Amino acid sequence: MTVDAAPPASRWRRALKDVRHALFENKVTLFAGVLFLLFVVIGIIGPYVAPYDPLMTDATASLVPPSAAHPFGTDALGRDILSRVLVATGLDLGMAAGAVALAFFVGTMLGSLAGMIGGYVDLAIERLMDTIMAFPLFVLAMGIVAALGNNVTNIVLATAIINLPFYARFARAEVNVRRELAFVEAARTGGNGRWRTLFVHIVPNILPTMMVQASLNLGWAILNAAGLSFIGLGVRPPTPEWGIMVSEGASYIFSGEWWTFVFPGAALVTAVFCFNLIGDGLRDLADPKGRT
Amino acid sequence: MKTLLVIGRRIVSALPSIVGVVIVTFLLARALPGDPAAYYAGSSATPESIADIRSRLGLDKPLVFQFVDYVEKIAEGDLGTSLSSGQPVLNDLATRLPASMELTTAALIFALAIGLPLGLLAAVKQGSLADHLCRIIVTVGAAFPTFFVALVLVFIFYYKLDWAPQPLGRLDEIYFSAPDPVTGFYLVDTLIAGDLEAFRGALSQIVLPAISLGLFALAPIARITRASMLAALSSDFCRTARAMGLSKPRILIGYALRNAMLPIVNVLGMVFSFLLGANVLVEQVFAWPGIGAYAVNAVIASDYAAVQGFVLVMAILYVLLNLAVDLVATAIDPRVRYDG
Amino acid sequence: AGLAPASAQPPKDVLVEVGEHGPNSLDPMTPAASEYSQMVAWQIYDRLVTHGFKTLPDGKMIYDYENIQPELATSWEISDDKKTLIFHLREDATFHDGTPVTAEDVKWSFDRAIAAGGFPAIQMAAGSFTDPDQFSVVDKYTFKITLPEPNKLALPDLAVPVPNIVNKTLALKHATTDDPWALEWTRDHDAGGGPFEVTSWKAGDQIVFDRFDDWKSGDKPALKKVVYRQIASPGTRRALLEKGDVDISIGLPPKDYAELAEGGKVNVVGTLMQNETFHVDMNVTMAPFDNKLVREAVAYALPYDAIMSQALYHRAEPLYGADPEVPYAPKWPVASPYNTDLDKAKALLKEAGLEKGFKTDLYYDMSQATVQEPMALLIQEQLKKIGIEVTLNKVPGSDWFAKMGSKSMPMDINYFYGWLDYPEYFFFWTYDGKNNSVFNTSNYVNPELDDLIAKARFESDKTKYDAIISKMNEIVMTDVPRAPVAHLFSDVAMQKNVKGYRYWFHTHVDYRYISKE
Amino acid sequence: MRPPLLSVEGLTLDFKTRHGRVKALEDVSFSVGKGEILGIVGESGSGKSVLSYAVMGLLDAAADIRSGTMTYGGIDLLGSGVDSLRGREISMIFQSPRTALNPIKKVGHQIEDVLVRHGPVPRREARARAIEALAHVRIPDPERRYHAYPFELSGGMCQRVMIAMALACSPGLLIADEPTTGLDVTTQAIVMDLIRALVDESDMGAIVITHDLSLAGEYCDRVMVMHAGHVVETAPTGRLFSDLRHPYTKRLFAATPKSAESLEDLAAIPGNLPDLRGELFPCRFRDRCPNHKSDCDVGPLPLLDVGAAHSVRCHHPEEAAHAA
Amino acid sequence: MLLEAERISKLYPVRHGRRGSRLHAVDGISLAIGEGESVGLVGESGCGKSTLARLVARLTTPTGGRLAFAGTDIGAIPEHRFARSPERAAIQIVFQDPNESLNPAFTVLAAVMDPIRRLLPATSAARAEELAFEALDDVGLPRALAHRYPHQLSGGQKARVGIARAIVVRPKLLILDEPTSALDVSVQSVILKLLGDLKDRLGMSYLFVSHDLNVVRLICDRIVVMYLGKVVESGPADAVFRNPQHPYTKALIAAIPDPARRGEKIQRLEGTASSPIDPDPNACRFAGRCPVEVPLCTRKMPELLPAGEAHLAACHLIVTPGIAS
Ligand SMILES: Nc1ncnc2c1ncn2[C@@H]1O[C@H](COP(=O)(O)OP(=O)(O)OP(=O)(O)O)[C@@H](O)[C@H]1O
Ligand SMILES: Nc1ncnc2c1ncn2[C@@H]1O[C@H](COP(=O)(O)OP(=O)(O)OP(=O)(O)O)[C@@H](O)[C@H]1O
Ligand SMILES: [Mg+2]
Ligand SMILES: [Mg+2]
Repeated sequence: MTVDAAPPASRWRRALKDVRHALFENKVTLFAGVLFLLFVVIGIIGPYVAPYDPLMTDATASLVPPSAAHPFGTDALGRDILSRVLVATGLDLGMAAGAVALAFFVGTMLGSLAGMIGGYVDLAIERLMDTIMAFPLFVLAMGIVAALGNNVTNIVLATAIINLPFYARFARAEVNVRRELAFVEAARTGGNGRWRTLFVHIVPNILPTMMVQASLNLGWAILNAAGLSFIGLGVRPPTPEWGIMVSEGASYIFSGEWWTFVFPGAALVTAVFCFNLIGDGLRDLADPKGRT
Repeated sequence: MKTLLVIGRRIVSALPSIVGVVIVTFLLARALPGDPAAYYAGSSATPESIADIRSRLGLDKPLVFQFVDYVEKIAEGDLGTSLSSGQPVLNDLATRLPASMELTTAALIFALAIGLPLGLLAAVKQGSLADHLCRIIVTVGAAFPTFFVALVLVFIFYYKLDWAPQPLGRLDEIYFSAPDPVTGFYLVDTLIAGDLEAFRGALSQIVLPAISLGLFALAPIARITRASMLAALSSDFCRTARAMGLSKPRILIGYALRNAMLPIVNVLGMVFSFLLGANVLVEQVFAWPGIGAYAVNAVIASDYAAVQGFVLVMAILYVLLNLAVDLVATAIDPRVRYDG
Repeated sequence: AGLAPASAQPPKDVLVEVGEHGPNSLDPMTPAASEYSQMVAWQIYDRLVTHGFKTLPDGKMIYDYENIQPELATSWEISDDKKTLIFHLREDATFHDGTPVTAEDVKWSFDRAIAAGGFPAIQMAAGSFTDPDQFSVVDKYTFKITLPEPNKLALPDLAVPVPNIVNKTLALKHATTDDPWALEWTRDHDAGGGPFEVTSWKAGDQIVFDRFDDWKSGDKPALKKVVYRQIASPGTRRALLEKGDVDISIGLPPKDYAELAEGGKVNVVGTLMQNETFHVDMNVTMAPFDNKLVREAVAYALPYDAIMSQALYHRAEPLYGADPEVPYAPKWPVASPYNTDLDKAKALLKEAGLEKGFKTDLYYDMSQATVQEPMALLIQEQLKKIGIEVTLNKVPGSDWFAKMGSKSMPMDINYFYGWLDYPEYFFFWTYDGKNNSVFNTSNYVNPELDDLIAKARFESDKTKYDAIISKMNEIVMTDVPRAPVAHLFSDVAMQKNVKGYRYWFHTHVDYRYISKE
Repeated sequence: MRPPLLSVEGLTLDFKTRHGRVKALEDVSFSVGKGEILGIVGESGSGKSVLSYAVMGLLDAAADIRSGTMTYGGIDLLGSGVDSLRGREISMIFQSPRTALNPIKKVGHQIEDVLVRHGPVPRREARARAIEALAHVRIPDPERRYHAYPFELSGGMCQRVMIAMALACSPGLLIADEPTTGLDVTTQAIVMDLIRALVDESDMGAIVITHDLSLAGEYCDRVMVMHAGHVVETAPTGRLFSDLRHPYTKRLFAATPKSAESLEDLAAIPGNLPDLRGELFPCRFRDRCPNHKSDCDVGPLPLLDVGAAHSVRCHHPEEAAHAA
Repeated sequence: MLLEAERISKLYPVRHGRRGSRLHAVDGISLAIGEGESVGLVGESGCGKSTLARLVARLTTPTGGRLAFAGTDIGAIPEHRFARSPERAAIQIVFQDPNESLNPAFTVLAAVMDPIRRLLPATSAARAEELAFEALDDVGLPRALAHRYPHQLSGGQKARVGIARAIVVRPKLLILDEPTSALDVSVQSVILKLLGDLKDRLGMSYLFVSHDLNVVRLICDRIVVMYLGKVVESGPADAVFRNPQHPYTKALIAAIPDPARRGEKIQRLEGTASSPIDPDPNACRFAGRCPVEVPLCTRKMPELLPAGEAHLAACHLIVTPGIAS
């Protein structure tokens, strides 16, 4: 029996190596990664670098086309679109991340419980997820926001709820598969109780695949929030938010003030695009041969 | 016989979620802001008249009793009357559902017509131009909000280029008369009626909304086609088929695709129900008289009978859709047939 | 090689109108019937009388509220005590199904309007029609109304789309014991005898009117068919008009009207609405708006000019900045003496002991968001400058009435217009403290004003009347339960070849007079 | 000796991967004659499957054939010729027969597909021929089994269906890549009996790939031992077992439980297969070989002919066994 | 006796098919394993070997029968409590597929230490690590590999980790469910030798499951042959191998490939095992495939009867001990 000369890599080092590999092997993912960082940075420093107060109206400068003073132009109330796009970044990413994180956490919990315990718990959780799925999801989100009131918390909540079944089902299926695996049985003979087996031995193994799902869902969450804004159930004005800006801008589509919806729309699309690319990249990482 | 059993079992297993939907919708509808009694009482209402209407509508009863009333009504096929259209919700839905179904189907056909071959090509020629194109379409297509696409399409193809007709719903009824409803699908009914002009009219109306909606469905379809084709192509049985010298098209279609169909059909089912939800935004832009636009208005107007009715119908549709998916899956895969 | 059908424009005798909202009933008597049911009723039902027209100096044609003209009634007599009205009906008139129109139908229709309750009954009450016994059939073609007291609103109130003449015979065929007035049936079916009949209606989508060729109560309309379509997106409605695909587009955002008017490709007819104000209400029963100083401060702080330009795009006339020295004219609306003056506002707040400012909520109707949201934002920003922190609340349309009725909004943006063009009519609905009307969103109660309103209603002496009205104006302007902002235009955009548009108090397009060149 | 059916000469094959070239096969030569079963044995990763795929022309795009020739009955298999031979003249069966059959197609139809593709068999007759093919591989009640799906059949049955498919067009050469891995010993015996019998009946040639020396020993006429992409020893079966010459073959034999009387007799092969990427010594068994001498590392390895069609690729083969 | 199973069974309810149907995975098997004894369990795929192994390992609860370990009725301990019971440490199991039996998220050391921390909670962290390293030494795995993840190990190394994890708590009974069948011959021989060595050194008892009689023969003192949930033959390894009594055992041995038998025509076992779902309780499970079947076989289930010294077989045709028909 020979021992490989390679030094044993620590888990983190390995993960880092994988990420580095994924980023540099695939230029597209690298690009997406850079973009993602950019978005995060803007999300954090946006309010500080915005050239204008995003809420400040200016009666003398409404609907000014892009110019040196207003690179993205101004909206109907004379507010600087660039500043609004910049400041909106944090909120949009935050809402999406919040919704996905919530769905991820609760969904994974419910799903793994269902998968592990089985029986009536499984049945109940499955039925709950079925019920959510049986709703037209966007309409369910609409209903929740309309019923609870349109504020950030409720939009996050609604988006999380409609995301929930995906995580729960995914986790359940993954746990179901793994529950039968030898290493889980080995953990049991090693004296691990049911919960420890679940949370120490099974869940960490399904997390990577779930993360892929999550990064793909981030984009969907943003789109969802934008859709809500489009039908008037977004966050309250005057809070800058991409979806609202696009839908407000959309009313100028026929009068030619294209900048009102093109720039926020571009930010929105780019962000979603970036998340999708990253999701794809992560998927490659998790499963190098089965890229889809 | 087996099929009947599958249908039966599926319907029975769907009942709990339908019940769940009914309960959740009922509660959600009550939670919507707005007071139907005040709405009915109108602009000249007095507290007394509102209270009177409230008791007439049964809204003063405890929630549980209201729920029982509601369920009884549903059992009689009465979904209540919409506040905003003034019509029985069932009528509204019945007239509007075909429009949504037609649009969704058209969108799905569009998405399939592009997504399926693209996914196939990407899987067969992994790493080729088609593969990259597929990846780009999958990520870009999924990045655009549908309403944004819809608006841009209208702007370009109607407003700027004048290639598309006015976004005025299903058929320009100023020039064409709506066909006699047989299937409720204008594209089909006009053909049945032999009215080619009207068919052309209906077709030209549906193109843009179907594309906006279909773009949304393109990504998941292309994605799953590619993935399941890759899996099928690298499977043992495809290797066998190659070893037996079967022709390329036969392996691709008869072996790989047929096996890949199962996940594709499953995704199609999901995409379809997703599209029915996404309709909501597209119908809004194209004045499509479907149930999506109806639902938006209902939610915003707190038109709770309409909301409840809509969701219930959608839930039933969802169940039927899953049933259809199951049946197709059964037709495709004998294993499903035996395992149930 | 486009996808568009060959012929783009509607034919000459077909009119296509697009708007956001549409009817939820063909009969305004239906409970919860929307405003558009009145639009439909206007076209498909006759009333006993109607109005003549006058041309404004700028050439716009509007209805003349002083000029009552025959419609179904060819003539009428008013007793000297002004308490009895006798109408002689047209003998050749028939309903759409061919049934002749008789006094029986009229009586049944009026009884029905009162029995329907709700809005129709209240509207009838404005003309002092409150009891079926007031209506009697003299003979087949003669109909008599008796009034408990003389009411100058009585005759005009017969010209509004409420006392519509309904086909009794037809409707009764569909009446049930639960529904003796066949309200269920007329909701979905045409039971009228007006110039147009409804040939197809898809609720929420479109309604099609065909000309009723046997219509006798007026000149035969030029249009053979009218299609009214509901299009949710205002952008689409504008585009449709600009492309020439529709003839009339209504309910566009002011910005679009301003631009279309500017562009000159289509005609934009903006008529000042009658008896209307667009305003910000302050709830006088809720702190701190119970303090007149605070209300004044807000009235001095509102960014009027910005609202005019950035929310209304000047599709309105300002209702602010009047000379405080000049007494109020005996008319409505009149401009308020307030003007944007932040220093004054701050001083007033200080005087009220609120120089640190306060927090409050501003409500507006979601269905009016196009105009009201930018306006709300401007107000929010402006009030911040004097320390008032405003939270914006967009209320879904259906909840708006309930919200108004609950009188729980500290501040709201609202507008009101009266069908009958009398200032006291407006005041009755929106300032009267006794009748608890939902439109009195400020929850304003002033017994002195209430008395004046009641007095004006029955005052026939012009001078006295004018004095009362001026006084009323003065009271509401000094008390400022609401700060008037603008007097809105009723805007309609149409193709250049569309002729004959006339403004009506109900603001809907009257297809009788429309023609296309 | 009859002219060989398949002859492979000096086949050298690499896989191009992200991490360098994998030298999967080097200078592989062998032949198979009619009516003969050639067994190929070796540890996992020794290149057995790659070799069979190379013959079938089923290698994936990463494969790079550096040199060598392959002919089947005079036809060059490296050209496009193999495409028309595959399934008709050369057929292949695989391990795990259940997954190797199309799970959603009736087995009868799968056989028909092959028949219709290659034979001049019209669709009408295909059915009868398919049933015939099933009967040929001793499937009881073939009419009924014709309609069965793979999941309705046992592993052994599936393998017989695979064989039926492979033999449907009466090919000249059958390649079986670990045909019995995953099957029970009892089933394995039946399947192997069947292959043996079919070869004997029809004069077809066959290659049976396995990592079980005993199995090769019982059923094959000749055995070729592979190690890390090299053919290390080839001999007629009888001779091989009585006279193991390559140190690897010897160790492989010693590691097989069958040959051990007790645990003490069982001997392990030290070390692992070398990493086929990067530089390799001429002898790839070098690091595991107890007889390794310095001259093993220089020059190409000779293919020693040790008589009676027995060849060994080694500088220092084990001593010939006495008293054979 | 260390372990005693009496008429132990595991019946699985069948989801599809007739209501109340049961799949008889293990059907009333009695089995005893003495201290230091190693028992081999053979039989064809699906006959219930793994199920029996999992029953004995208390990974699944028997549906019938009694299961005693060193005198304790462990069959009666509820599943969730068994994880904490002292018997848990005494019974350990090694699985077939080395890839599946290691948690991909655990390093070698973590995997081996986990049972110590769980089962011997009194152990200090330092001591636990020491024990783990000792176990690695036991299985001949270089300590340098302790911080590797499973995917960085070869199949043989993974198999060793699996064994180390099982023996680290010094079990009295080690269950091995086909521990080598996924391995190459060369690695298999290494592992087999290691297992033989460990057994002697640590004095463990083995229940060694395999479908390869050849392998079992080398390791085990006694062999138990299963067929469709039933034991059909058991006895000393040598006796069973050299002198099989039951026709199934005979067929099994005859099926082992042997170069020496080249060209011989051998009677093979045709057909596949009948369904384990609701088998006829009054028929021999082997009936239908048995080359020497008599009418009695389908009417009466044969009992396990002595067929030699400590040698039992369940076949009607074995009349006198030691004499096969
Ligand atoms: N597509 C490929 N790309 C790169 N390397 C490959 C590829 N296919 C096979 N190999 C390498 O070629 C060598 C031989 O593999 P092969 O599959 O022929 O082994 P084998 O003898 O069949 O083993 P087993 O008994 O496990 O089937 C291995 O080292 C393998 O890693
Ligand atoms: N959890 C389960 N539920 C239902 N049936 C099961 C379950 N586990 C095993 N079985 C069934 O019990 C029977 C015995 O299975 P088991 O895994 O014990 O066989 P085995 O002898 O180990 O086979 P192999 O050699 O293939 O590992 C099989 O028919 C199997 O399908
Ligand atoms: Mg192989
Ligand atoms: Mg097993």
